[in-house]
Amino acid sequence: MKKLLSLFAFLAITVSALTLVRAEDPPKEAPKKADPNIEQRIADLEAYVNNGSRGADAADAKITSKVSGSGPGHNAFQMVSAALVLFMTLPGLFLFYGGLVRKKNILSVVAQCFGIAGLVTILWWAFGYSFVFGDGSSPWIGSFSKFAFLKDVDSNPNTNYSYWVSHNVFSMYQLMFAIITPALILGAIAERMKFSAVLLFVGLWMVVVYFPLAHAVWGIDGAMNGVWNPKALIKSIDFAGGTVVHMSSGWSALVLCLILGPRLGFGKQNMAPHSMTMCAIGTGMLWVGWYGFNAGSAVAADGIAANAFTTTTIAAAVASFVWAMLEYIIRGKPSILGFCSGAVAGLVVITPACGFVNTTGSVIIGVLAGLVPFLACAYLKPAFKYDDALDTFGVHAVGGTLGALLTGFLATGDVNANLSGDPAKANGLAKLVGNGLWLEQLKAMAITIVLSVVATVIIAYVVKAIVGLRPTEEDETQGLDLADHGEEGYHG
Amino acid sequence: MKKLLSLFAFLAITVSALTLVRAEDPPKEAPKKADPNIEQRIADLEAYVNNGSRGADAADAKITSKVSGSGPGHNAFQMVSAALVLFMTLPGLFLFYGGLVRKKNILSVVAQCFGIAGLVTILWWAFGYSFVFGDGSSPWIGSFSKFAFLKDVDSNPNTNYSYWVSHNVFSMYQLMFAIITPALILGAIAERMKFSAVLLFVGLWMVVVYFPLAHAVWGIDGAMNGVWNPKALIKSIDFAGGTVVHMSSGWSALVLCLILGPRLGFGKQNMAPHSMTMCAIGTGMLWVGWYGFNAGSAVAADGIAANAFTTTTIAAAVASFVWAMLEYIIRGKPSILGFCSGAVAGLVVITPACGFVNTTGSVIIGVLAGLVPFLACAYLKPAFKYDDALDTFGVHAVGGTLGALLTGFLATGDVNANLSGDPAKANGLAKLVGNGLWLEQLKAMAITIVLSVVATVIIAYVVKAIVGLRPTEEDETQGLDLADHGEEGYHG
Amino acid sequence: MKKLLSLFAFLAITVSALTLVRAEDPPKEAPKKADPNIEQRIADLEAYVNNGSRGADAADAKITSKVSGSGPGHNAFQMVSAALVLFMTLPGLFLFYGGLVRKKNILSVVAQCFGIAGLVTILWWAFGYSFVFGDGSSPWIGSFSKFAFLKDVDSNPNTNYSYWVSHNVFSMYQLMFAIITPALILGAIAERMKFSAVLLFVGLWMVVVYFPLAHAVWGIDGAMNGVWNPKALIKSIDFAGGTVVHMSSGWSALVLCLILGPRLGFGKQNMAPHSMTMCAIGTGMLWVGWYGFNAGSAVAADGIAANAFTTTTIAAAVASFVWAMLEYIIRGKPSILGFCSGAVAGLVVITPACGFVNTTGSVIIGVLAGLVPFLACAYLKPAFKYDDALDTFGVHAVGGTLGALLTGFLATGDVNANLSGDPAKANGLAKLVGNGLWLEQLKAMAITIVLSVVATVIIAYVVKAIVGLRPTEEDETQGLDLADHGEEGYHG
Amino acid sequence: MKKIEAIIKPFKLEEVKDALHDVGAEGMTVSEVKGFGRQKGHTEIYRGSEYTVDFLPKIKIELVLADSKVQEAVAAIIKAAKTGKIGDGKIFISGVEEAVRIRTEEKGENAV
Amino acid sequence: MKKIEAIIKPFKLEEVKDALHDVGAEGMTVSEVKGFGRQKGHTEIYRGSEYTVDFLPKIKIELVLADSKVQEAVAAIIKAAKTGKIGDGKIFISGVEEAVRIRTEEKGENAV
Amino acid sequence: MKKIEAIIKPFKLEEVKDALHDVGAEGMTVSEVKGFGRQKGHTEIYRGSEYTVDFLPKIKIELVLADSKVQEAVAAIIKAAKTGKIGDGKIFISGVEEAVRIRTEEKGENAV
Ligand SMILES: Nc1ncnc2c1ncn2[C@@H]1O[C@H](COP(=O)(O)OP(=O)(O)O)[C@@H](O)[C@H]1O
Ligand SMILES: Nc1ncnc2c1ncn2[C@@H]1O[C@H](COP(=O)(O)OP(=O)(O)O)[C@@H](O)[C@H]1O
Ligand SMILES: Nc1ncnc2c1ncn2[C@@H]1O[C@H](COP(=O)(O)OP(=O)(O)O)[C@@H](O)[C@H]1O
Repeated sequence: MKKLLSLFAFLAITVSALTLVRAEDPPKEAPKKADPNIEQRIADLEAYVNNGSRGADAADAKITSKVSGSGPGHNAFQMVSAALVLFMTLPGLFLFYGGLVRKKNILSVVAQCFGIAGLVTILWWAFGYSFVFGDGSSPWIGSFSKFAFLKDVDSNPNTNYSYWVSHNVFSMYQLMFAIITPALILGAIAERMKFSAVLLFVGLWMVVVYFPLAHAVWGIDGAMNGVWNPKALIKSIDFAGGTVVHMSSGWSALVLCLILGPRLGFGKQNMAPHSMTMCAIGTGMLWVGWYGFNAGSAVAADGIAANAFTTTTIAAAVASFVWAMLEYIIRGKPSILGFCSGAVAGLVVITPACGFVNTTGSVIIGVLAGLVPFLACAYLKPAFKYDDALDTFGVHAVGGTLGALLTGFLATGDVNANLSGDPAKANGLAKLVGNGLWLEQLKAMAITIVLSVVATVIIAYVVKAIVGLRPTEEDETQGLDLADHGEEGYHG
Repeated sequence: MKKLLSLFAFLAITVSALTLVRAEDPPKEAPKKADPNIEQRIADLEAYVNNGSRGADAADAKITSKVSGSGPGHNAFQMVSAALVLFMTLPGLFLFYGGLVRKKNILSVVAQCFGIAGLVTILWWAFGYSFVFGDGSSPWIGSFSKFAFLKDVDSNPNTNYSYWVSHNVFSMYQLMFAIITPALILGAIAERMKFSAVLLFVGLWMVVVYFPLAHAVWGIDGAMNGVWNPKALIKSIDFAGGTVVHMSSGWSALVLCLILGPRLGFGKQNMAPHSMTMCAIGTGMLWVGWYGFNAGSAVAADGIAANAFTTTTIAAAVASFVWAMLEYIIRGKPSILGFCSGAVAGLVVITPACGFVNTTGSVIIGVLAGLVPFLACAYLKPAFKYDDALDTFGVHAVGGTLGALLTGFLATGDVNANLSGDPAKANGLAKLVGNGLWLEQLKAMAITIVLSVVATVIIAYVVKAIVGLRPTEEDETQGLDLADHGEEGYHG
Repeated sequence: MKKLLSLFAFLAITVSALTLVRAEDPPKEAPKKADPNIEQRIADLEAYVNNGSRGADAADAKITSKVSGSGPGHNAFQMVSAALVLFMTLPGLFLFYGGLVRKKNILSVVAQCFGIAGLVTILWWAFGYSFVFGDGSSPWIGSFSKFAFLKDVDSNPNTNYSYWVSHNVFSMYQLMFAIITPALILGAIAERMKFSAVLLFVGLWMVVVYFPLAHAVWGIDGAMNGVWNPKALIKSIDFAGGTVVHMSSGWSALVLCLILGPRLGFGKQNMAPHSMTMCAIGTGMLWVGWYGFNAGSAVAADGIAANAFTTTTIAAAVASFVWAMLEYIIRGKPSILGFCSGAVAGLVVITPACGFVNTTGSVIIGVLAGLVPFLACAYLKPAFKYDDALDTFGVHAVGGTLGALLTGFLATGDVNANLSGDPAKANGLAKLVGNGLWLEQLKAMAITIVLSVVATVIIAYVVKAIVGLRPTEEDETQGLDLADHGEEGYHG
Repeated sequence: MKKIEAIIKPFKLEEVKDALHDVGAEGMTVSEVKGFGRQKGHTEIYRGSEYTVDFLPKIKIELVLADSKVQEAVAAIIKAAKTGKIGDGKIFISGVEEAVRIRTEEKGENAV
Repeated sequence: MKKIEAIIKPFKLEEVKDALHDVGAEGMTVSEVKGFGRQKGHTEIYRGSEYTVDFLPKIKIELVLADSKVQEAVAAIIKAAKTGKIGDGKIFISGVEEAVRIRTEEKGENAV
Repeated sequence: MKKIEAIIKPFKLEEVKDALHDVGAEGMTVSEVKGFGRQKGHTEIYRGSEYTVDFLPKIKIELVLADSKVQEAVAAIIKAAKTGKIGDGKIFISGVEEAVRIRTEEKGENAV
């Protein structure tokens, strides 16, 4: 009960804090604008095809547009992409992770994924979206109130983020990222963290780590948004979430699993995956869903999305093959888990890079993504004996870190004109591409790691103090499915 | 054999009735129309982006259009949406339901879903589509012959339903709804209805309940199509199927399960789900597929679709969380089935509302969707002791009814201009929005319930007379997989 | 180890052969072209909606286009389609096949699918894509070097294949076909071919069978590309791969399974599917993914895609129903495997036809697809006693062959204007449609069968000589999961 | 002490358990088994392949109890498990020399 | 009456069943078990974690039959189950005091 | 020869196996069973339906061994399997008349 109370208290506080947010000033009476002429109307239509801006989108526009709403091809793509990213978590991730735990804990993974989906949606609606994408506040944190309760987030595009995708669709698309990121952490702490602790931890972690970090990297006025913020403090780039998603979750996962300690019987009992088949199904779904994640991050069905789609495919397939072939050489048998881990690692490493590197870059990334995380999982973990149960650190932290760095080396303006767009010129990114960008990447990586590690330590101890982190020995032995949820994964 | 014969007889009669349908009058020689000028051509292109009508779409148009076919963004979205709705049934629904039955009946659920898919497709092709969307016949029933055998249903849009989506794609999209609706009934009668009886029941039910109801609600000249029919008799609204899909199936399910009687051993034997994992996978797929169901119901990748996408996400996530948290409070443990049921309930309740309510409305719907169906399943069912095996009534009937009503209270023209479009003005809906619409909704709900209940009673007894409803005790005990299909779900 | 070495040798040779490919001549300095005028700009935009060609696309164009890149609706559809086709293999096909094998071999099916995905991607990147779609070489084989390493395959459309879809997206879309085709073969040889042998066989088979065949049928200057090659030697048509995908894999599968010999204990031991449920899940995913396969083969979200979507739906549903009803009549019980097999057979048979036949044609195809492969699986196989373990021959070879032939009879210009387009007029196809086209189809079918059969014999014996085909008796008895991959599908 | 092994139809488990409980059996161990006997199996057809399944799912109950309670227990099982249809199952009784409760190390009849 | 318990390799089940049937055994009960013996298991590696699996899948056949039939049945099992490779399994014979057919309440040798 | 049947808690299997191995037991057969005893089960609720699960997962170890080794083996099992909490399980000992190693047809104590 205590745990539940604290959870609700947490929700209540955050939500009610917002009710204090006063109504914004009434929108200024806009001066009457002229209708577009034929030339402008055609240009607007061309802008739709090219994913460019309408005449009316300019800050000082004196004309309106006859196509001022969202555009079908882009909006369709973004909705499908959002659905695909949700598919990555429900059921993709819970199958990928769930297959790897023991039978008695399968449902706990499922519940944690569903619980996170619900909790994060509520936070996102209340203030999370605003905190990340509400501009005008600070380079390190978004506006708490601008889009609170998704106020003003309607079907018209927010041209800060897309000319042709509905603002509400964009916000839902980004919600799916906010859901999957903390869910990735579950892999490290699987089979031994109480449900109440997971929810409370995730709630706090979102506020302290994810929202600020996502703002800094992707907010239009974010400190580390090299591509779009002309005043970026750090000119780093991250197409679909190498730092925001994979590094943040992966490094936090390591810290949390160290604080939790290993599972009972770790290293002694057989903890083999209860269903490698299920894990493989999840992998297939993650791969398919990842197209929404990576190509969708172009926030348009344009040539950049096309490039991201391509590099994602190649990196995933190459890394999957490389990982398994390494096992083939070293151990004599390529494993299914090797193919699956390689595919996911490839997807992780290409994530920050997919919209910035060309095909050749993606092959290089694929090879390294099959190699480096493999070494981390196969040698680093046994050497240090931490119980990163399902290798969130080995795959996501190591992979995300590798990807963020490689993006610095392999990004090329050839595939993404935004790398030499006006903001990139203004902040200096344009000159750094192919020429020292990796140093900026290092800065962003360092900030991500420090924030994740420090915040996780603090949050973990706070949660421990309030509801406790681990189940009783008896509960853990019996399995979290029965202990936390009163159900079993399979009957009869 | 008898059962088979009657099934074929049923099919044969319906199909051959149609061969009597005479060829339509030859199309009248159309008067030569003028080419569009520059201004008109641009307007047509803008219409594509805005999902508006071309100049040539007007009934009395004197010009042609250079973009007279379907439009890529909308068509792409509609095809993907149709695929997503199919995904809801195969495999989404059969996993959601199949996971909840006992091992010995898993395949019977699968077979019923596949069987329905095949049967309904044949009916739809032969006359079902025409019966629903063939206009010009009556407010309560469509034209039996207009589009029989999908005659004239080609790749050009039928502008009654969409300016830019191919008519054949629209018909396939709607087919997927016609497939999933009767499949929902399976949840109530699971584990104890003969396969032959299921097929025969569904065949008759489609003709008597679904086709007329869908025409009345969604047909362009349907009696309850408040949004599009200027002469609507009842000015109710139902965006994606609160009445047509969920209430009709849910109330019919209750009646059918009462007529069938409870499963052997109900209340005595342990009938726990054989795989909660599978149920959760199905839930994830239903959620993802539901975007096709709800956003796709805009029949365009436009701002209304974007709004539906958004409200659907929020309602599902909130309801999932609320349902499980209620269990947490009341029983001390949030269950996976709670998360899953909540998500599905949220999706059900938002279905009629998704394109008509704003974000705030969707949060309210999410909270109530987590609460009301929870009470129905947890308290109403045990109190009355009916054996609604997998809670089709508790979730779909209760949820659909709740949703239809809430739509009446929460619909707002702000997110959907069609609520104050010409037809809505003509029939008076425009004035009712926010102002007594719920009374119209009540009328539509009453008609839906009466039709579903009465027709189901009659059809059930007809089927009972012809092929019988229940398997022998021995077959039921052994399980329907072996008895009806000669296969087992799992070996070794 | 030997096996591994030969695999790497194979990869190394093919890849390094390419490093010899010299750089292409520098692109000729293009003469400066004029900007389009208003009329032309509008025409270009209309071309986007209509999936037509821009003024600038003409070989001798003197103007540029303001929308010279990819177009959002088409590109979005193609990306989603590519993802759907991947979904067919991972996890669709491995579930469909994996459910049908015994528990001890489930992971081997998964590993083979993943292994093929990785291997084929590498070949495709290195030279495979070029070999298929690089034009200017020969009607029977593409250019080895034109697009080697995906050089010049960027986000702009290659107008040989699509006006509005990015070239790189097209190449990834086609990659997904190249992955699933050899994976289909796995069904015939399941449970008894070594992993190393599978990889080596597939590598060679792609080079010798798939790449040439795909070029001949789909390459812009391919010998059997009746629709697009004005100089086609054989005026046959194959919308989405009746010959290239299903016949090639199906006939090769038969040969390979004959060379391999039956599984140990075949005909004596019970080899019932270890999870019909899993097989049914895979079927649902295949069906959903097949929309990407078939409708996506229009390489645009246009009316032809819409038609393909429609015919695909109907054929699949009808065939599924027919197959199961045949079982109902003959054996008294409609089986789940019957519904699944019928659905897949319907999808296979409609594949070459989907973009060329109308709704009525698809019903005919559905009926025959439920009948003919059923007979092949139920009577032909037992009669001849070959061990086509999961019926790749019975479904894909028989179905593909049937489909290719029926396409010859049922294709109609009404649904696909390209059948009477300029190339079709030039090579004579236009006259053949509805009028002897089936003879051309027969020629293409004969070539496909001869190539598949002869090449498979040779490759199989080469592989046998190098790494051997079958596992030891002990390994086969223990199951390939442990023997080849050191893992088990399920624990605890 | 004796050991009773009863092979019964799966859906009879709950009733048998209750019946045994009623006659004072405080512990038992059950397992899922497959039975071959007079009750005939069934045939499954997967496309062209036909398999005869001779083994039917049964439940085996094992319980060890004092000699004095055996008759009562057997009667209880028969009463609860009997449907009168073929395949109802068998009961086998054999001797047990010693029993130990692991938790307390109690021995003999105290342990069962 | 005696009870024969035979632990055999899984893929030998069909053959053993047929062999037993041929020598007149009309009923038997089988279960899936895991065996530990001289036949060594295998190692599975899941990324960095290595697990030794000592237990191998085996089938246990239990049948109760009249004393007179025991020798023949044992011989039949051996004949059918033997591959000569390690891990072929064991046969154990023990006494059974009583047997009851639940359906008819027949007792003793008539019941088996 | 005797047969030891031990019902233990599932997570104790590895330890018991090792303990038995240490006292020289070279073979054993284990199966997954469900136990009913003093240890109470749990309740599962699925929406409106409540099910009481009385049977808890247990592991049954069967091993046949020479009379002389029985005491030692029983002690080893108790040592390894005991947690002191209810539900630790039972050990039953009964007589075995004959044992055969299928592979070699060895009989008696040589066969176990
Ligand atoms: N001699 C036997 N030894 C062991 N188990 C037996 C024996 N005979 C029958 N059984 C078990 O009892 C079950 C029921 O036996 P069966 O012959 O089918 O029916 P009935 O006992 O009613 O004649 C069988 O499925 C099998 O598990
Ligand atoms: N003493 C024993 N008690 C019970 N089961 C045994 C015993 N010894 C062996 N088994 C069973 O017999 C199987 C085969 O024994 P194993 O020693 O591997 O081969 P073999 O009998 O050919 O020497 C084991 O897997 C185990 O299930
Ligand atoms: N009389 C019995 N016959 C067979 N198995 C028994 C018997 N009594 C107990 N068992 C088995 O031993 C297990 C543990 O018994 P239980 O009474 O729960 O705990 P404890 O032995 O610690 O008192 C039970 O789950 C059951 O499997």
